[in-house]
Amino acid sequence: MSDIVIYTIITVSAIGVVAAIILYLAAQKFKVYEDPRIDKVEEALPLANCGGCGYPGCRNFAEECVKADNLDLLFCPVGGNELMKTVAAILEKDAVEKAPQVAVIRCSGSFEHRPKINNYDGASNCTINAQLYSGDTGCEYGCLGLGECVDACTFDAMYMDEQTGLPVVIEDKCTSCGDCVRACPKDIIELRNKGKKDRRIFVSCINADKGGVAKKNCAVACIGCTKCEKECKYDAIVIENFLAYIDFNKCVLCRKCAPVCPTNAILEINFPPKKERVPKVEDKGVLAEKQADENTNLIELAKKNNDPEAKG
Amino acid sequence: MASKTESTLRNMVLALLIVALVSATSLGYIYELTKGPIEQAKLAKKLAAIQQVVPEFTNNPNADMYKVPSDVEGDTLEMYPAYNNDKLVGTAIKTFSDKGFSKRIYLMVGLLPDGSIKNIQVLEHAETPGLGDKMSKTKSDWSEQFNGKNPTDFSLKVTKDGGKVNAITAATISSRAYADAVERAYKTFMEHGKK
Amino acid sequence: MDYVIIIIGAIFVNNVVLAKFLGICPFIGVSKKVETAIGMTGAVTFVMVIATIVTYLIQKYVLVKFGIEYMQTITFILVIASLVQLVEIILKKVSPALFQALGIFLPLITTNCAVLGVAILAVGNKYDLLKSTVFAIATAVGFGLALIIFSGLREQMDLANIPKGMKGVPIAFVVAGILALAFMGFTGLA
Amino acid sequence: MSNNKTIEHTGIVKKMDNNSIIVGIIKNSGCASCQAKESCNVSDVEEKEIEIRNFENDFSIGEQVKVYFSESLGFRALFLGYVLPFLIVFIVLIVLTGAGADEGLSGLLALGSLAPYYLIIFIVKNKLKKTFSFSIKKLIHRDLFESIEQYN
Amino acid sequence: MLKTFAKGGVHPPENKLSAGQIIEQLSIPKTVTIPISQHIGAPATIIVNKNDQVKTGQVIAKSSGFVSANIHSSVSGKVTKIDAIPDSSGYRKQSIVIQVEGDEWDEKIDKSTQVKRDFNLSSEEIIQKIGEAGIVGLGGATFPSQVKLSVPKGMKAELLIINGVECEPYLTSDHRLMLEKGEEMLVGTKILMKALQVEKAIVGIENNKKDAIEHLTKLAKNFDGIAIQGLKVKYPQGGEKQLIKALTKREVPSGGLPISVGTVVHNVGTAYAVYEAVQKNKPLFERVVTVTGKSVSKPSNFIVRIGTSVNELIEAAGGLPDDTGKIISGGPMMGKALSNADVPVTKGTSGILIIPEGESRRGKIMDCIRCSKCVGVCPMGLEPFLLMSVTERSMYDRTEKERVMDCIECGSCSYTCPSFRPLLDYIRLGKAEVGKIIRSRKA
Amino acid sequence: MSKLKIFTKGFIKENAVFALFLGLCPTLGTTTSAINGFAMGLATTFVLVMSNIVVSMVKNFIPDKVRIPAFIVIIATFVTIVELTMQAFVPDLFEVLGLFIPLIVVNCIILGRAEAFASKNNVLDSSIDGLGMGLGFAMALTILGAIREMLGSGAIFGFKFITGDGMLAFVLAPGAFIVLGYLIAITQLINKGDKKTVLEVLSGVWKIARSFLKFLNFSK
Amino acid sequence: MSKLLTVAPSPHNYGKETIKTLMYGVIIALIPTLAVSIYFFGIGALIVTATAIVSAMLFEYLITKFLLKKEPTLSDGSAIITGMLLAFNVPSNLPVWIIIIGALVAIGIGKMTFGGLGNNPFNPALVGRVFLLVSFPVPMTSWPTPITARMQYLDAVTGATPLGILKEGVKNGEKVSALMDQIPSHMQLFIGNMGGSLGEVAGAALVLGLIYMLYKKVITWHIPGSILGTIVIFTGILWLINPDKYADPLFHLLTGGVLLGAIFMATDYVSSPMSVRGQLLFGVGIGVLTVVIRIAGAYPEGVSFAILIMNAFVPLINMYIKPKRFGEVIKNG
Ligand SMILES: Cc1cc2nc3c(=O)[nH]c(=O)nc-3n(C[C@H](O)[C@H](O)[C@H](O)COP(=O)(O)O)c2cc1C
Ligand SMILES: Cc1cc2nc3c(=O)[nH]c(=O)nc-3n(C[C@H](O)[C@H](O)[C@H](O)COP(=O)(O)O)c2cc1C
Ligand SMILES: Cc1cc2nc3c(=O)[nH]c(=O)nc-3n(C[C@H](O)[C@H](O)[C@H](O)COP(=O)(O)O)c2cc1C
Ligand SMILES: Cc1cc2nc3c(=O)[nH]c(=O)nc-3n(C[C@H](O)[C@H](O)[C@H](O)CO)c2cc1C
Ligand code: SF4
Ligand code: SF4
Ligand code: SF4
Ligand code: SF4
Ligand code: FES
Repeated sequence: MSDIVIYTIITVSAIGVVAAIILYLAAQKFKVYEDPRIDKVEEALPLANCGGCGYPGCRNFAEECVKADNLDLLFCPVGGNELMKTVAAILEKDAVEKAPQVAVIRCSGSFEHRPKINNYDGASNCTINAQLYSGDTGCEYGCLGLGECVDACTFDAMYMDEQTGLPVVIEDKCTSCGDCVRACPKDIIELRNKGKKDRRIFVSCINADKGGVAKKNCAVACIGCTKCEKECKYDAIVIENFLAYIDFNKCVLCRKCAPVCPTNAILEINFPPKKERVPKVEDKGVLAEKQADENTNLIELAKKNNDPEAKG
Repeated sequence: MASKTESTLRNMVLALLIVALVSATSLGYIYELTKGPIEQAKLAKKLAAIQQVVPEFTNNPNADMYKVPSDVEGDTLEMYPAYNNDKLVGTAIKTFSDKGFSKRIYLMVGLLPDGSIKNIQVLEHAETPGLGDKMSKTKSDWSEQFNGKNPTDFSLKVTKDGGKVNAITAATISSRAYADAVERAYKTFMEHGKK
Repeated sequence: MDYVIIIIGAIFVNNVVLAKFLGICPFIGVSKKVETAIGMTGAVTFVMVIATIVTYLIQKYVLVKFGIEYMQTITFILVIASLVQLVEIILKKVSPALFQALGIFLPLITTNCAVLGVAILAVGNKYDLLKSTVFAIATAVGFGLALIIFSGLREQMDLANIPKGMKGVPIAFVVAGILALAFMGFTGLA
Repeated sequence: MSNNKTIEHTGIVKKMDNNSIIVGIIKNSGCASCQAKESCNVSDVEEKEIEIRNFENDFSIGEQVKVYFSESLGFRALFLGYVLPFLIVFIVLIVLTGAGADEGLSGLLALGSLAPYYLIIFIVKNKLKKTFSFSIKKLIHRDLFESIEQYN
Repeated sequence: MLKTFAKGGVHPPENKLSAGQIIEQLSIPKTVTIPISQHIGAPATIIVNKNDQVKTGQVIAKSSGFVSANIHSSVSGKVTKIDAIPDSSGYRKQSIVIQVEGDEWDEKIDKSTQVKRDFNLSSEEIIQKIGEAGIVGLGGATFPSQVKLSVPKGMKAELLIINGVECEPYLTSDHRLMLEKGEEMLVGTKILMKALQVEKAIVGIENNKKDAIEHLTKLAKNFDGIAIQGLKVKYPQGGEKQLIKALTKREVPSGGLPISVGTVVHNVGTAYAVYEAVQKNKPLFERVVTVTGKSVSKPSNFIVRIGTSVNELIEAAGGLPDDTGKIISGGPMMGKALSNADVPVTKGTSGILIIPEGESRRGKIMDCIRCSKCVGVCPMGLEPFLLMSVTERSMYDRTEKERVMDCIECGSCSYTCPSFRPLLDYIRLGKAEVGKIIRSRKA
Repeated sequence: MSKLKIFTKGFIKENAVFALFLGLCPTLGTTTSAINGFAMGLATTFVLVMSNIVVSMVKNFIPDKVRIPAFIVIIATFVTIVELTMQAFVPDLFEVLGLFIPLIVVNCIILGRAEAFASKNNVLDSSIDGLGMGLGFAMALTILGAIREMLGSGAIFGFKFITGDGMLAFVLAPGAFIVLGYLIAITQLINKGDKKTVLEVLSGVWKIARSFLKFLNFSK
Repeated sequence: MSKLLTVAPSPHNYGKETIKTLMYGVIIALIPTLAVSIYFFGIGALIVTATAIVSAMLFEYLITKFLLKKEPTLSDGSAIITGMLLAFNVPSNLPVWIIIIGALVAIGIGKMTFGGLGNNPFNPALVGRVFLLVSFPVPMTSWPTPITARMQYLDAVTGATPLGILKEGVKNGEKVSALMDQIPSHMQLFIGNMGGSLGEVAGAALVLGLIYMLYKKVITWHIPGSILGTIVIFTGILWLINPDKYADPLFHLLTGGVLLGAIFMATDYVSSPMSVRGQLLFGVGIGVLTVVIRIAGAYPEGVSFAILIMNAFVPLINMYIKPKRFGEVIKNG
């Protein structure tokens, strides 16, 4: 063996070992034990970092899942039950089943049904509008149509329908993260159970005015006539402040209430059409899907709406 | 991964020692192996440059190399005499200049015994691509203008400074440095270099 | 005068990041906030100086002495990697409070190209110990300068309407490019 | 020039006793969710624990909180942790080489000058502990969303 | 020598169309709608019932807390309705509707027009009287005046400033009041001085009201301690912080009140209302309102009973012009746009401005070009463009750090922006959100 | 994960340069021409594959806690081998790539990949992964180099297609950053799976070019 | 009521200045300079300016339309300014294709990549200019001689710029006073009778533009004032120290792009600081860097670089130099 080789071996070994000891010490000092399961859980997560679970990011949620004794309080709305089952399997914990939910827009006051009584000319932002006044229609409660919810949705699951001036939720894309619910200054959006076969019934109105006033301002407002309340055998409907609300936990989707509503304020989604009925307000969820399939332009439109540049 | 080695101190030091030993030993041998070729490659490069700038020779100019102190303190020029059957046919001179645009530039200047320029090669430079680097033969034929000139009547200064060297457009500095290096080679050769 | 040239050269003319392309990863990765960038500069300066001194000594008294310069890469990287860790361990031992404060202020830096690059360049430039150290400091300052300017630009751009596709890293590179273009104005200063 | 600048981190209360709270800091910067996190050796991917001694409100374990640290303190820490030792090394080096000492010796001594420095730091450990104190605030709704945004 | 505040400000076209119009008494309407929240603070508590008979000046809703104010009936007649009625914001607010029957005033009120200069009340008595009369700041903020007069412990008022600046374009109600009721106003000022126990008062008036300055300077010779000061015309000089700066060179500290620099600011209208309350026992149930606009056929200044519909004011000024685009309650810089004109005049209504269609729309909103004009005009030294963009991105921490709460909502920034950015719209949003955060932090 | 997937993910989805933003220094520093970039990419690939193989072979014998130093030694060894070999056989290229060869060690990728992949997988997967990542890296460098060479000196792989010089800025530092910026933008669009946007962008560029040419014709 | 009322948050009053009026203000202010440069450089000036403007506008239009898919923003006039200023910053014998590349870089990379008007951190025209300078050093540094080259374009007779003569001369150890003989008198410099980029020579016309813009309140005096002041002071000190080596301050003001840069390029809203104090600092920075590059750098002229470098500092300046806040002084007091 030549000198060079020997020197090489000696120096490298010496430096190597010294370095190794230092690095070892470092590793020992710094490495917080990271449960390998955190990585596994994280891998399973959608990694959207949307915050819908209540944690700042998916990784934090994963950590929490690993730490928690049970998963009762932990739920990733984006991944839904299936994901939680996977996570539970990884961690060998039980997952609580949560009914899948979807965002619904509780206002049907399209341009057609709810005439404008003035022009809004402020910043295109629902909260600013709501702070200033009740909106450009007579309904003090209804959608302002400036799309703050659409902007808030990180999943491109919403767009503004130019025809109606109302936001539309694209059911398939909605992850029920609730961002839109929090964004809307008028509390119009609600997360509701998706329902069996994605069918659901709800009152698409939150107008708490007396019937006459409500009706004057919007043709499809709930006027609190109590007809639906009486019709419902399951006590699923309550009326408060002249406004009906259907409790989705009690509703059995019997569809009795919808036809009796004199203003068509109750929406039925994804049901097969009833032949005898007069055509209703176009079912928005279905409309959304139809259009989403046939006409991608709308999606583009939604995107444009989403784009801060496009809005200026 | 059943048989994973445990992290005891003994294991660790041992493992590292082994890794270090194996790596060092193999490197050592590879070094020995490549040592020859590396040196050869360097030599080949030098010889190629020498060959380019002097007439055909029969000796080994590298072996006959001698150093001559230059006008810059502490720096010497390497002279590679080329003999064709014991007759000096030319000398390749490794010269330099600090007047370049960035860093020192090194040239191999081939002078015939009378001091006229046979050919020049750029050995090392860090001039700007597209500007100063036009002095190297691969980029442009600017340097051809020196070939066959004798500095006695070919003033090694750019035209701007009253000499005869046509500067590279927009790279007067590099041109100046090039000329400066050639002049250094010429002067040193004429004063002390002839052998 | 040598020192002035080294300093101006390393900070402006041959800025590590903008001209030499070293330490790009942290340049892109740790430049989202100005405060972090300032902190990073301090830490990098320290690490670079210590690393340069140590590698200089190793080069001169071990590698050259035994004629094994070819082992430069392997020894330098080991030395630098462990050095950074060592400092952290010591710091944590001697003052946990200080360590915590630094930890929350800065992401931990371990080796990056710039540190190794400076060590190798200092040796390659045949500087003596003091010059190597000055070179390391100037390089670190240059790194810091670029990083701080850049983080400012990025913070401002967070508030601009950057087109969708360009947001984030792509625009950061374009900005770095224009910054490099601007820094070419320093050409020839040293 | 706002002089009340702070550095903030979101964390989770991990341990508590009578006079201090330990908060685990959720990963620095965006690292936690970065796709290259494992390959990255620039920013740390480790959890940091921070001890907090001055607080007013009640906190519970597992609660998300915001930890505040004034920027000027951060810079002071930086100074003590990195800048000052660097200056010491550099000055020793200049003095020694200026005095004509051998390079190897001056290099080693310069590095060695860190030892007494750290010793001093060690001695004033408790004082430092008082200086570098963090404050803590409850995380309120909006902040939560903001910290989410930081990650996106 | 004309004084003004140091930084920022704009000078929009003044358009004081009704400056020469004598204040007219508007005839009493058939019904009035009186909201119970016409001031900053807690709404008053209604103390009448449906079908009750009320007299002009009778209390119909009582102050419900420290920061609140009494509400008086502005007419005599029968309460026909107590209900939530949409106000100018479109939201429903509790209001009392009174059907007018004659005009029978409360007995205590002295209806004579004789100027009564002497008063002999203690500071506390004055403040109590002002409180009972339901007087709120008539300069726009409608802050209950008795609160402002009760100087907090540990602080001391040194100077009373009477705000006769009226820096808003178009509006002339304060101007006319100073000309026509100058003496009463100065007596009111004396009363306020007594209430605050200060020796000095300055009336600040912008130089575009030279006649008022002259008139008051003459009158003030008879009033000890009251000085009249002319000011350079610059919006928003009427903002109290700017006015204090202009008159005293003192800056109210960020987050502080005028009292922290020893001053209290009151509007001339308030001073006049104080005179009437203290000397004539007349509560605040009517006020001067300017009705104006470029296309209005008869720009006027009216004395109007609170609760009168804006429609009636507009009719009295020649009717709603055909090209109306916007109806604004207040001035063009700070006023509120009405969504319809069937809303009542309240204590805070200083003017009704009708803007023609052509001038009522903002330009197309473009990206900020960072021209820094908004920074230059902001009287508070803020950076409106920055406040807007951080608010837009919901970075409320940053919004707070950039001191959004200092904004006085003067609108100079939006006015001046060449990109028509809705700066103040977002700044208001930011203030609201930051306000919430600050409150929740305190909680 | 299928072998093919392991191999291909390094090309776009997890491309070290375009998607992970790692190993940026050599990416920018050595891509003055396509061939340089390619060579650097190959050198890196070699180290990557070899070290992945060795690491996954010995991983069971290395205690966890000294994993990192052991890996560093292994990687540095291969880098030195590359260094020596290049010096011996392609000295010119070695000179051009210069400083960046030793820097392969730090190249975040290698350390990272060694950590992330090799220590967890078997030898075959590791080597496939290394090859994929390395070739992806080489591809990125070659593309970047080719574009810079094309714009900067009007040549591609050394074949000149215009007379005279190109735009020097692209050979120098600014061009490196700018070109890489745009390339990353495109990769990000592709990775988001937003094919339509990618097409839109490309067709947008094409339309711009076409309209511009039309305009030139028109003005003539 | 048949028509609907408009409701908006206050203010309801809007100033008359719009982006358009401001931009056209700048364009008007640039016209005298254009006239002078056409007088001195003739058709070359005309061709270069026209090409730059047309291609800048074209690229802006195409990129907004096809890539950003926004409403076209051509009418705001900012692209015209960018084109004009790009042209003003290059020699009048620059081939058309190089100008087109410059416009593409200025608009494409310098402006639209960042999202268009208002979002770019750097001055687009300068990005284009410096890019060209670095990319095509030869054509970018051959300067047509004024008047003589009037009727020539690509084949124009070229000469050196005063700064070039100075730099080259000083490097060779000549005295400034001797070099001044090769350089036109200060008066000639002020009128614009010298070699240089086509818009930078016309000192008098540039000052006219400045006065117009100040009068129209398009810009304030702070940036140009601080730049020019700094240059005068800095070069003045050097000149007093060694008049053989350094030229007088007036010379520095009148030559090169100082006036063009200080009046039209550093004042670009988008890439300059927001607060008055920040603007002053920005100007001082540009002044110092300009002189440093002129005296010690490789380039004879440094204004473009100085402005670009200071553009990069603008976010930091904005972050740390805030306008004086009302009520700040007596905080907590
Ligand atoms: C980035 C840059 C790189 C340059 N590179 C060189 C170079 O390599 N060689 C050179 O002679 N001049 C170079 N120059 C140009 C010189 O600074 C100087 O302008 C020129 O040499 C003198 O001009 P002239 O040759 O046209 O007389 C460079 C300039 C810049 C800005
Ligand atoms: C931007 C702005 C402009 C104002 N302009 C006036 C004005 O012109 N005249 C006035 O009396 N009050 C004006 N005010 C209200 C004053 O700030 C202050 O509230 C008032 O003078 C206090 O008196 P008061 O309580 O009697 O209303 C303005 C306020 C702001 C924020
Ligand atoms: C919560 C609150 C408390 C106030 N307390 C006092 C006070 O104690 N003394 C006082 O003079 N003014 C007080 N003010 C009144 C303000 O200083 C100011 O006069 C009022 O908001 C109207 O001013 P503006 O019209 O300029 O906005 C208070 C205001 C608020 C909102
Ligand atoms: C006073 C003023 C100066 C300007 N200067 C420049 C300039 O130097 N370069 C440029 O490209 N645009 C300039 N513009 C136009 C415009 O602001 C510029 O293109 C923006 O930077 C594009 O976002 C200027 C505009 C104004 C109002
Ligand atoms: S529609 Fe609403 S709930 Fe559904 S994904 Fe979008 S923001 Fe979340
Ligand atoms: S649902 Fe709410 S947030 Fe969405 S557009 Fe309507 S008002 Fe705005
Ligand atoms: S920020 Fe507020 S105070 Fe400043 S100008 Fe705008 S509205 Fe006025
Ligand atoms: S005035 Fe408008 S365009 Fe100018 S800086 Fe302010 S927000 Fe931006
Ligand atoms: S490659 Fe990551 S810092 Fe250089």
